[in-house]
Amino acid sequence: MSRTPLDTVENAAATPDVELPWAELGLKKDEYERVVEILGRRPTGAELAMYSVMWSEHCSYKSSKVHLRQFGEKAPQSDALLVGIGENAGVVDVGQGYAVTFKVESHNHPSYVEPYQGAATGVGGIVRDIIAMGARPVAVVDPLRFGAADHPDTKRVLPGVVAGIGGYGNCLGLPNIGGEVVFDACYQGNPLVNAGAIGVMRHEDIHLAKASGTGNKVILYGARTGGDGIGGASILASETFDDAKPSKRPAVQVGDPFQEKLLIECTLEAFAEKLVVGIQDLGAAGLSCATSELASNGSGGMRVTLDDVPLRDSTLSPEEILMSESQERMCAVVEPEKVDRFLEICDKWDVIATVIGEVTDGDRLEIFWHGGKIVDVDPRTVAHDGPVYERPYARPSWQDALQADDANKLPRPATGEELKDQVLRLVSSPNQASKSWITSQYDHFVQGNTVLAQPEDSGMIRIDEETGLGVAIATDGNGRYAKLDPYAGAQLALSEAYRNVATTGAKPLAVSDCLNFGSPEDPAVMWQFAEAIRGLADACQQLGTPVTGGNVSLYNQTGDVAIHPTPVVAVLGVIDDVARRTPVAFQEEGQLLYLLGDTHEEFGGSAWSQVVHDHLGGLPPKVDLERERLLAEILISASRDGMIDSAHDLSDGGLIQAVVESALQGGKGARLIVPDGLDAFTFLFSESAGRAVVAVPRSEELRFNDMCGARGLPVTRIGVVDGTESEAAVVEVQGEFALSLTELRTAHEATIPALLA
Amino acid sequence: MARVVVDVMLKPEILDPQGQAVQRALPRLGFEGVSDVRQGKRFELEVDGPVDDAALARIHELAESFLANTVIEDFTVKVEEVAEVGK
Amino acid sequence: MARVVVDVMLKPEILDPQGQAVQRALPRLGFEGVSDVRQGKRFELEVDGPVDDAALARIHELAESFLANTVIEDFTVKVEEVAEVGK
Amino acid sequence: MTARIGVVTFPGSLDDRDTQRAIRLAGAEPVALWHKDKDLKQVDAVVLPGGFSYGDYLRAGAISRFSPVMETVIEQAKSGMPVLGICNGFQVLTEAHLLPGAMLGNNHLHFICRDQKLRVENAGTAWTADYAAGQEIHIPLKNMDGRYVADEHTLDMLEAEGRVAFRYVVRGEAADGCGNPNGSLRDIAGITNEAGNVVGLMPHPEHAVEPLVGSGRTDGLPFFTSILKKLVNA
Ligand SMILES: Nc1ncnc2c1ncn2[C@@H]1O[C@H](COP(=O)(O)OP(=O)(O)O)[C@@H](O)[C@H]1O
Ligand SMILES: [Mg+2]
Repeated sequence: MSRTPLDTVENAAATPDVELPWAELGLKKDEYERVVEILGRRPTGAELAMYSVMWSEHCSYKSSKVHLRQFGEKAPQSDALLVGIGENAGVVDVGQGYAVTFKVESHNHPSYVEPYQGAATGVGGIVRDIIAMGARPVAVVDPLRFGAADHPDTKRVLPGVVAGIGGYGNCLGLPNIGGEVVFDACYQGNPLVNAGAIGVMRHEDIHLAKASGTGNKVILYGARTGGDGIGGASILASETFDDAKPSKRPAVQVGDPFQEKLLIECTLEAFAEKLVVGIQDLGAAGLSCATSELASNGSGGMRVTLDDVPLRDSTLSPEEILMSESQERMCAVVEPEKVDRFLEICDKWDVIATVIGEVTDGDRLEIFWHGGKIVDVDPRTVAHDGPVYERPYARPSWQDALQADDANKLPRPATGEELKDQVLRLVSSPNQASKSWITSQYDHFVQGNTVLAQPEDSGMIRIDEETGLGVAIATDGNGRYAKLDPYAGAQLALSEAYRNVATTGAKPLAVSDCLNFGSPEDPAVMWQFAEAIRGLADACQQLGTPVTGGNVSLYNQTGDVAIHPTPVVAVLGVIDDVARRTPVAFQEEGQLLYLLGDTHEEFGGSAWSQVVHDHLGGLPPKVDLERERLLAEILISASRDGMIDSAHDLSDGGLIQAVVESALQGGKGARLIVPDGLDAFTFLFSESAGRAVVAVPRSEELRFNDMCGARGLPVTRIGVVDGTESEAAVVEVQGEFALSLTELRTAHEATIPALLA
Repeated sequence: MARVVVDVMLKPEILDPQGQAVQRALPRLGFEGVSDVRQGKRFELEVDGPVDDAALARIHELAESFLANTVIEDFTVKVEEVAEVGK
Repeated sequence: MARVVVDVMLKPEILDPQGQAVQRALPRLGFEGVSDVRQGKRFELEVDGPVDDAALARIHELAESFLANTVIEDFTVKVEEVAEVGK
Repeated sequence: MTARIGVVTFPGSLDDRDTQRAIRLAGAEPVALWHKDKDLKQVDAVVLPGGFSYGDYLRAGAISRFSPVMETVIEQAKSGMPVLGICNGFQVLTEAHLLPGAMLGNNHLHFICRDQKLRVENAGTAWTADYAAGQEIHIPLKNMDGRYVADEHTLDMLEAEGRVAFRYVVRGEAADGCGNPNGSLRDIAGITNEAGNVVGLMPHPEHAVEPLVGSGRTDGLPFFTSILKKLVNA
């Protein structure tokens, strides 16, 4: 088939009957008709390329938008929020003139296909979002989900993902300060690779993705553009327009962390010299996204000459260039008189930079190729006017049966010996075992400001050396809870991350999320999704922590079987002086152990029900957000006033899991007494929310009890820190059993290496 | 005993940051006239017994499923003469 | 334009954990009869102009001073036929 | 007058700012040096910091070794200027043949990050005078290519001449940072040249200078106070 010379706007207007492969590009018939209606003519190939990627689920949030709105509608009043949802990442005021930006994103599917590169480019993408706000990235986190720990494919996927996250993040010089590793058969064909990043800037340095100021130049800088991630566009290029083209276009992108490190440094240098008017990273949908978003968020239009884009592959068609998702690229808008200096800085860092266009005074986005105009659109229609679906949703028919299958009725251990055996099974189970085989592959020292890193309850970074101002972050999500009740599950994810931040002494300020679900075309999944958002938005409102941004990942399913609904929630907190942080590890023998909060018989979705009975049913623990808030206040006050020397929140695995972790990290034993009114099993394994264990120096006992009493937080003395590891210390539950730290350490630390090394 | 060599290279359309870094360094070393550098892996397998077609087919399969990730890499399998390789 | 290939392998006396990891994995993959695996690097250089002795000598020098670290690695340089390499 | 200590930034250097901070905390003046400049700005000593210069592509340190700044560093090091290579800096020093041997990938094939226990074997170098010989210290280790390799003859020579500056402590509990973390021959963590002015090691002393961050210990500070004293007393 011979190709018309160039599918220009003019040509499109003159040939209304030419059929374009809109279906192959993933557009629905009515979506295509909408494009024709917007343009008043058929789109050119290049325009079709842009609309099709920008209106994809991934870029347009067409299935999720109607629900995501609640994060805005229910947003609590917060003075801390400087930039909210809608920008590359939200920005939070943390005081002293500092602002922090943070966000979590998914790279699930690519990481299944090519674990190393998929995970690596996931880190690369989230870090560019952070730079695009004007911030210096200071840390990364990586919430991960894999299939069953002993499944052979987990041995392929996990080590690759971990090496990729480490390979990229370590090479960028970003400390990895937290994350999660969860195994469950439901993630077998759909591992979840979420990556989060935090950046810090001064208030005045906040940058936004908008192109303003007629005559300002649009500069593309970073890696050359190759044929990465343009499956759809190559159809466009080969079938309709030119059969002779090489059809080989990579489905997987390869990351170049070194290039990204240069990109960070040269961008920050340009920011410091105030050279940048607007900026956008190139991620999904590449130049299509960057140009249309920059133009539609700014005051004017934009003209771009595609011939000026530096290419890695000279055979690329203009449609492909527009859709390419080549990594490590950014787009900046710069005043004409500052262009030379901008290019100089890029040159200093050996970064290729090219002026590819300028801001115009119209309101059109015009793109040229070989002298012809191939795109002439209102950029808003590309970037913001995508389709919106009200997908049907319905509570699945099996939900009732699942909830009726009560975990509280499962057989419980009857003797001290059985309890001991189940404790060992719990702390050595893949989900509760030490993840240090994984986290020791991540640099947590680089940048010299890491105050807390894994396995602490939250990661903490010092952002001001003089005053000790710091920020903390924790990410959590329990798919088992969410499966039992997505509304409560999402709230429990928030509660846990909030609690983790407060446990280290930081005040929770804001939330980002990554919502991982199955297919939105399944009404049951859509119900889970809607419920989770409703739960999260309600809880954020009540806790006063606005959602500043996030990411939705749908279609995580194999055939008809969806993953557990997995809302991952990141909470950001601030601490005035990092010297006051509270670690997990027991510090000193003789300190008193207190349990904060109420313990009920709550085993639905618990680690115990999974490890001992391979069971998932019943209801998840009850949510009590007021209690979470009170607990957080107590933990923060206690840390600020030096009343506690260590603290650990209780979550999956319950009290015994937390005590064992604190003991192993501190190399100190503990003697526990089952409190009145509780049986040993419930005391040790229940997963009631809103709880923490703290170690209080004897000198502070009175003051601490008074504070809890005055504020109405239940506090129970449960034992004492006792013995050191070198002298054969134990974790003992009086009258039930004792386990030596050596035995516990082996159980806790040997599991993951044995499965993966 | 025979030596089978499996060369694994990134597919031509895939970015090769390592090769590029080498190429960009060449002019600084006073080395001109190299228009492209690609860096890949070379596996030398010492195989017991005869390397017949069946053995080669199995090594091919090994390369395809394990030594290379064919989503991003191509590979070649060849038998190397047993003679000592010159420097 | 011609392609020159530089193969770089660890010297035999140097421990090659990558090669060993491959070798250890083989039985698990149902693959017997490989007594040793070594993993090295392969560089493909696209050279402008003719690859005469002088050019080869320069590439040899490049390999010696840059592509390989001769404290730990050996290398070979060869010109590859321009013909398409089969899979 | 205090000492001026240069810290080179190569493209991909990561711990350059951290090293400057450590120098400042020790009381000396850190001076940023740029890889494209041959000029060392009249510093009294140079640190090549950690990181992934040029992405560690090809081999760790192999590309940086040819940068303009290294021409001067090599020349000056040979005439006695103190030079410390940390991690990637150590790799650059071996690639530049200022120190013998080579660095290879860790024997377990993973990046490793942990607080590592070391023994100071030579307290007579420009960078170790504030330690006592035989002293055991904890210094963070974080690298992919930390396996020190040299031929037997070179290793024997290093031992005979007392040029093994640091060794990994291998007896004791792994939880306490003991054990050879990467398969380095003879547990070597760091070495010095004959004159004692050039020292390279894999662990990162600049991340053990403040109690609040990094490893939470200050065992790395003596590197920077050693050189400061030497330079100020010189
Ligand atoms: N993939 C990971 N990357 C970094 N840190 C991780 C990862 N997985 C787990 N961690 C860390 O290990 C510790 C224990 O994890 P987890 O049990 O999930 O914590 P919690 O129950 O407090 O949320 C935490 O400090 C967490 O940040
Ligand atoms: Mg926790």
